[in-house]
Amino acid sequence: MADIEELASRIAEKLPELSRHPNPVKGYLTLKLEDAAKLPQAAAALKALGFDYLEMISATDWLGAVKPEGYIRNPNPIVFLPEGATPQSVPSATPGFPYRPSFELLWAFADLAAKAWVFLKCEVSREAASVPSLSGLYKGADWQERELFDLMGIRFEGHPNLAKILTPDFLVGHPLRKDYVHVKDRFDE
Amino acid sequence: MSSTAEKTMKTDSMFINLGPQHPSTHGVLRVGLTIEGELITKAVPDIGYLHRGTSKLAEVRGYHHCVVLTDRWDYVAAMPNNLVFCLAAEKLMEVQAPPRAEALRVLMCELNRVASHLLFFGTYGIDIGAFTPFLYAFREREMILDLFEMACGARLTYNYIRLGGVMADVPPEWLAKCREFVDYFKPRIDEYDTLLTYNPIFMARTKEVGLIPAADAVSWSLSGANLRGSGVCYDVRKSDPYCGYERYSFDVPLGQTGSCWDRYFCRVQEMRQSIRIIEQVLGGLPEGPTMAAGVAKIPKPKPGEAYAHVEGARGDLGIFLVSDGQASPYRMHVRAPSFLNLAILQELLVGNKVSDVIAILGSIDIVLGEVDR
Amino acid sequence: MSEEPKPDAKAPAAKAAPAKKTFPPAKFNEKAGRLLKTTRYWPTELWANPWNKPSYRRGALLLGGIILGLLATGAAVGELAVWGDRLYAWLLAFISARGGSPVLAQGIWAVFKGLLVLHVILLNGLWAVWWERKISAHIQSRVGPVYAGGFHGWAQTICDGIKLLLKEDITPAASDAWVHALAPAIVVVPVVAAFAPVSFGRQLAAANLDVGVLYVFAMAGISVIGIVMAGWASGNKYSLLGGLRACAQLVSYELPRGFSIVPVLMFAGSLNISAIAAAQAGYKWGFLPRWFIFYPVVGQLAFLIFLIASIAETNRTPFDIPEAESELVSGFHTEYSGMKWSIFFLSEYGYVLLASFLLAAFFLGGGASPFAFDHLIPSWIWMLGKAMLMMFLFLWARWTFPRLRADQLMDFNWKFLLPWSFANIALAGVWLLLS
Amino acid sequence: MGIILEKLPGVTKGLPGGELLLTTADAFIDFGRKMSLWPMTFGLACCAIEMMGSYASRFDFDRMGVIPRPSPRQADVMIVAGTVCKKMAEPILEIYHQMPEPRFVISMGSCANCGGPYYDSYSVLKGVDRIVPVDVYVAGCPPRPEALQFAVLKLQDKIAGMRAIERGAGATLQQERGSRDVLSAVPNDEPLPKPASGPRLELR
Repeated sequence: MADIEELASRIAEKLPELSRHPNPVKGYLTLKLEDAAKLPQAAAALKALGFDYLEMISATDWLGAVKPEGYIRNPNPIVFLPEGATPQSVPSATPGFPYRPSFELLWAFADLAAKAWVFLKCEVSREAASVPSLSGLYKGADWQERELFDLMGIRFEGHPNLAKILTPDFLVGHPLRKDYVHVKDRFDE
Repeated sequence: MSSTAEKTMKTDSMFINLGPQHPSTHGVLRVGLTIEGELITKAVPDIGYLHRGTSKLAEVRGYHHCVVLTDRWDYVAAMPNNLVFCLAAEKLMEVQAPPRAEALRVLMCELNRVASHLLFFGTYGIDIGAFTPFLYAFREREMILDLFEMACGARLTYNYIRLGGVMADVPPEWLAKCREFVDYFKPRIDEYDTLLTYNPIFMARTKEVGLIPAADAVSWSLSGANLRGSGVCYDVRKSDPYCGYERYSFDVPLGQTGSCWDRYFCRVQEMRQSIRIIEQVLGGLPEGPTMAAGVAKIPKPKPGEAYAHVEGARGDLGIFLVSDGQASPYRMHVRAPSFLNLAILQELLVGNKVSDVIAILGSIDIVLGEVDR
Repeated sequence: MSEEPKPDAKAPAAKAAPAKKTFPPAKFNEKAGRLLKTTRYWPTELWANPWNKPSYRRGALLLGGIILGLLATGAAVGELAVWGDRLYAWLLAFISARGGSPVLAQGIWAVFKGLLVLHVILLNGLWAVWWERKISAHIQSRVGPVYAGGFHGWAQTICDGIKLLLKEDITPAASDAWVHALAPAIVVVPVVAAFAPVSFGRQLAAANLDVGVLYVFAMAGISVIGIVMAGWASGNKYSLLGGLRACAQLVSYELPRGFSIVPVLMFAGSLNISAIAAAQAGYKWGFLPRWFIFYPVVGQLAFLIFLIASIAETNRTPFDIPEAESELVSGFHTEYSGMKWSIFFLSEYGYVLLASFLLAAFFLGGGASPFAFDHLIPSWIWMLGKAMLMMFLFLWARWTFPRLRADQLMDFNWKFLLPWSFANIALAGVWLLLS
Repeated sequence: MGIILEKLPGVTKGLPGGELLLTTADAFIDFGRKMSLWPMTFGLACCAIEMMGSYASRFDFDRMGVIPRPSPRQADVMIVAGTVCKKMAEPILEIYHQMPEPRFVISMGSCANCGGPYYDSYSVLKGVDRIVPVDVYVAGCPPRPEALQFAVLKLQDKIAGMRAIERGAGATLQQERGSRDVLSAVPNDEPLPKPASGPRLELR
């Protein structure tokens, strides 16, 4: 693996608008993209630098603790617990943690020859979240963006076929959103 | 042809629905094929028939419980799944597994890689029409499963690699047993070569079929033997070593043209390399504890984000884990190699024949549990 | 996880901390010595040489006993043709004693022979399926059917038959019902009819046709119509593809199959199957049988081409693209259930048997014994043995080779088999000129 | 059910000794059925690997006459091996309807029994018995091949007690209900609903 600082300086030469993210992915170079609209340019520049492998696209919903209504709960899970065990329940919010109504998108690019990875983070608003699609630049983005659209409801502008991919047609909502509430369908009781 | 005949006769493309229940879609994949005669003009994979929502479930499970969920993504090779989650969680928790645990992790992952490639070898034989290699591969695979069973009690969903180490040390006679397996298995790979690899019919079916150029393979974010079959050298064990893989000497087999046969051959060669690694680990297994001290029963790592990836049996398996200080991961994203490898299918199938669909699909070696998660 | 700090956090500590449950350390059964029973699961030393297994030796003894018993029975019974002649003579005498005409006797005799041939095919279905399952199992280091019937699962196919007979018969809504029902019949009737001139031993054939070879090929060619009908009428795209593939394949492979036996016909000078078998009687240099397969180059080439084309004609791996299991689900019989489906299966094994008997008659001397000194074992035993050997070749190939693709199959036929079968005819001519 | 089983009992019962004949025939039929249970080549998830394992060399399902058939038309048993997701529920139901009577269902593994580790997941069907009648449940995650084989033995026991002729064509509840109208979760005549969120994937 290439050295992070050296890599950071190399990228900063070409892409001065990207700053080091204050909250990096541990052990990897993490850059911050302020404006989502500039993503295609940044990605193209990274690709020109040799980062031609799109490792991953991910997103985090920073709304807060997950809603228990998003799960189909067992009617009485306590009965299965051994004596003295703490009943497991849906996590609550951590006090003092900066929750905010936004999605943080994460792109991981890799330079296979130089064995270098760079992560790109960008925060978009939760309302009508939309970022430009990378599927023209990296074909591997095609399904990953569809997955994020299906599970989190983030629209990727310019994607050729932004359709549901994993969840069934009758599923209402985007399950990985923190405020997802499950709507009963015909297979639930 | 007369003009009336031209008016009355027309050719029409046919739509074939392959799956979700089909003998050789390796699970519940569905592909919509539009064909002209036997030639494919459009292919649309439809996935999600095994979408179990593990990313969502992980948000209410504790870190230890999440390891159970990871077993069931790539159920053919569950050890790397366990490993990658544990590595990511250990990064968050700032825990380092002791050397013996690391060596055992490597050992188990390599054994599991062999088991997984054996399954691929067998099912690929069935896809091409040869039934017998499947049975031979399973004979040897059962021996590996026996070893796993000795070590952790399960045959398929191990939950052996835990946060901070491994579940338990291997039983005293396990190492001898493993050596016996290695000695038995090495000549078997040559047997497979004579049985299937160099069979003229098999080569005719798989060479020059499903070619993926190196540039395409990189652009589609392929990984594992699919990428290496195209001649791109990318193996996480070499590029981003974990668990002390840099200490072991092994080669990364590469293909030439990116055909189905190259991908197949890479996997068969990888079995040899895995056996090499296993021998090295068995030769120098360090003594000591198998579990790091200070792993909480209910871990609550500090807020942060971690990404870990390992070379799973199907490629670059990564996990992006976010913690907000609670006892459950705030967000778990899986970079599933099968999911990304499968995406190329829509482009790769076009222009091939119906028979080749199975050859290409088989050579990509997907596990639907990992595709849909 | 919500862990609210409990109001009385100190209360549990006060409560005489409950004895911490500790599991006893894992103990291995020292008597057995291991968690895993090595001798049972990994008998690697026995795999290296299975003859060390007592069960192997027992099995070999048993097999030898069965074969010897069969041979002894054959030696005691003698030539079946003689018995047939006696039976017919008795029938003739019986009927003429009661004032019936000899035509009646001939009619009854023909029906009797027809029934016999029919039962050959039916019994062959029972036998061949069991045998295939056993052989495939042993090739794949399994054991195959064991429990049905007790002794090596001998009743397995009978059970399958009972079950299939009583299965629901489904006619899919999208199907062409009449064609769907008619297709199995069209596939199976020709195979029964094709057995008429086939020689089962010296002078042992249901009909002694002078154009036997032509007749057999003509009959065997009909079944492709049934397969295409089945593929079309099922209303299933996989079936349709399978039917079309079958049509292309069967029609193409008819050619090399037909041309490959032209040398045999040239050597024998007859189209009568019994006559062809009889033409191979005698021994060269006193020990080498004058079978056509031993004719240098010509015989072996013809044998190989005929064998390969026959495997293709019977839709078996490596040429099973019409029913390619991993591609077309079950090909043309995807939508057939119960007895209709088993009729397809029956006819497939009937064709295998037909090809085996033809191979034995054309190339392996029919009922002739391979040993010059053997005068004891009757011809029908030899014929059956050779046919079963040929059938074993079919099964062996099926469980060993991968499947060809449709276009490679055609290439192989038109660019390899057919030219070589022509060349073989020329070679046979040269051979005839020289000798 | 074939025509034989529908017409035969009525005809035979009128004959002298017909009852005895029927009982014998029952034993015969049950023997045939139980010794030749052909499952469909159909795996859903992890359990499918163990199911493959039970066909393979060490466990060898063929010993008890179990060979896989790729087409549901020729299968007797549906082994639901793995997690049944809601998206897969309709195909499973369709496959079940395509199988000829008498047909049996083995629910293999915790997921197919009750949802298993995904008991609270939004996309997993909590037990395949919500859509098809199940004959034998196998516990385990995944069950070992021996467990699956034991399930087949249990199913054989069940079939051996069926007495199809004596008790009429439908011996089990499932068969008395008739083959084609088992509870259907999917109304067939309804048009496909519009996807709740996001466009549907067009396959053509």
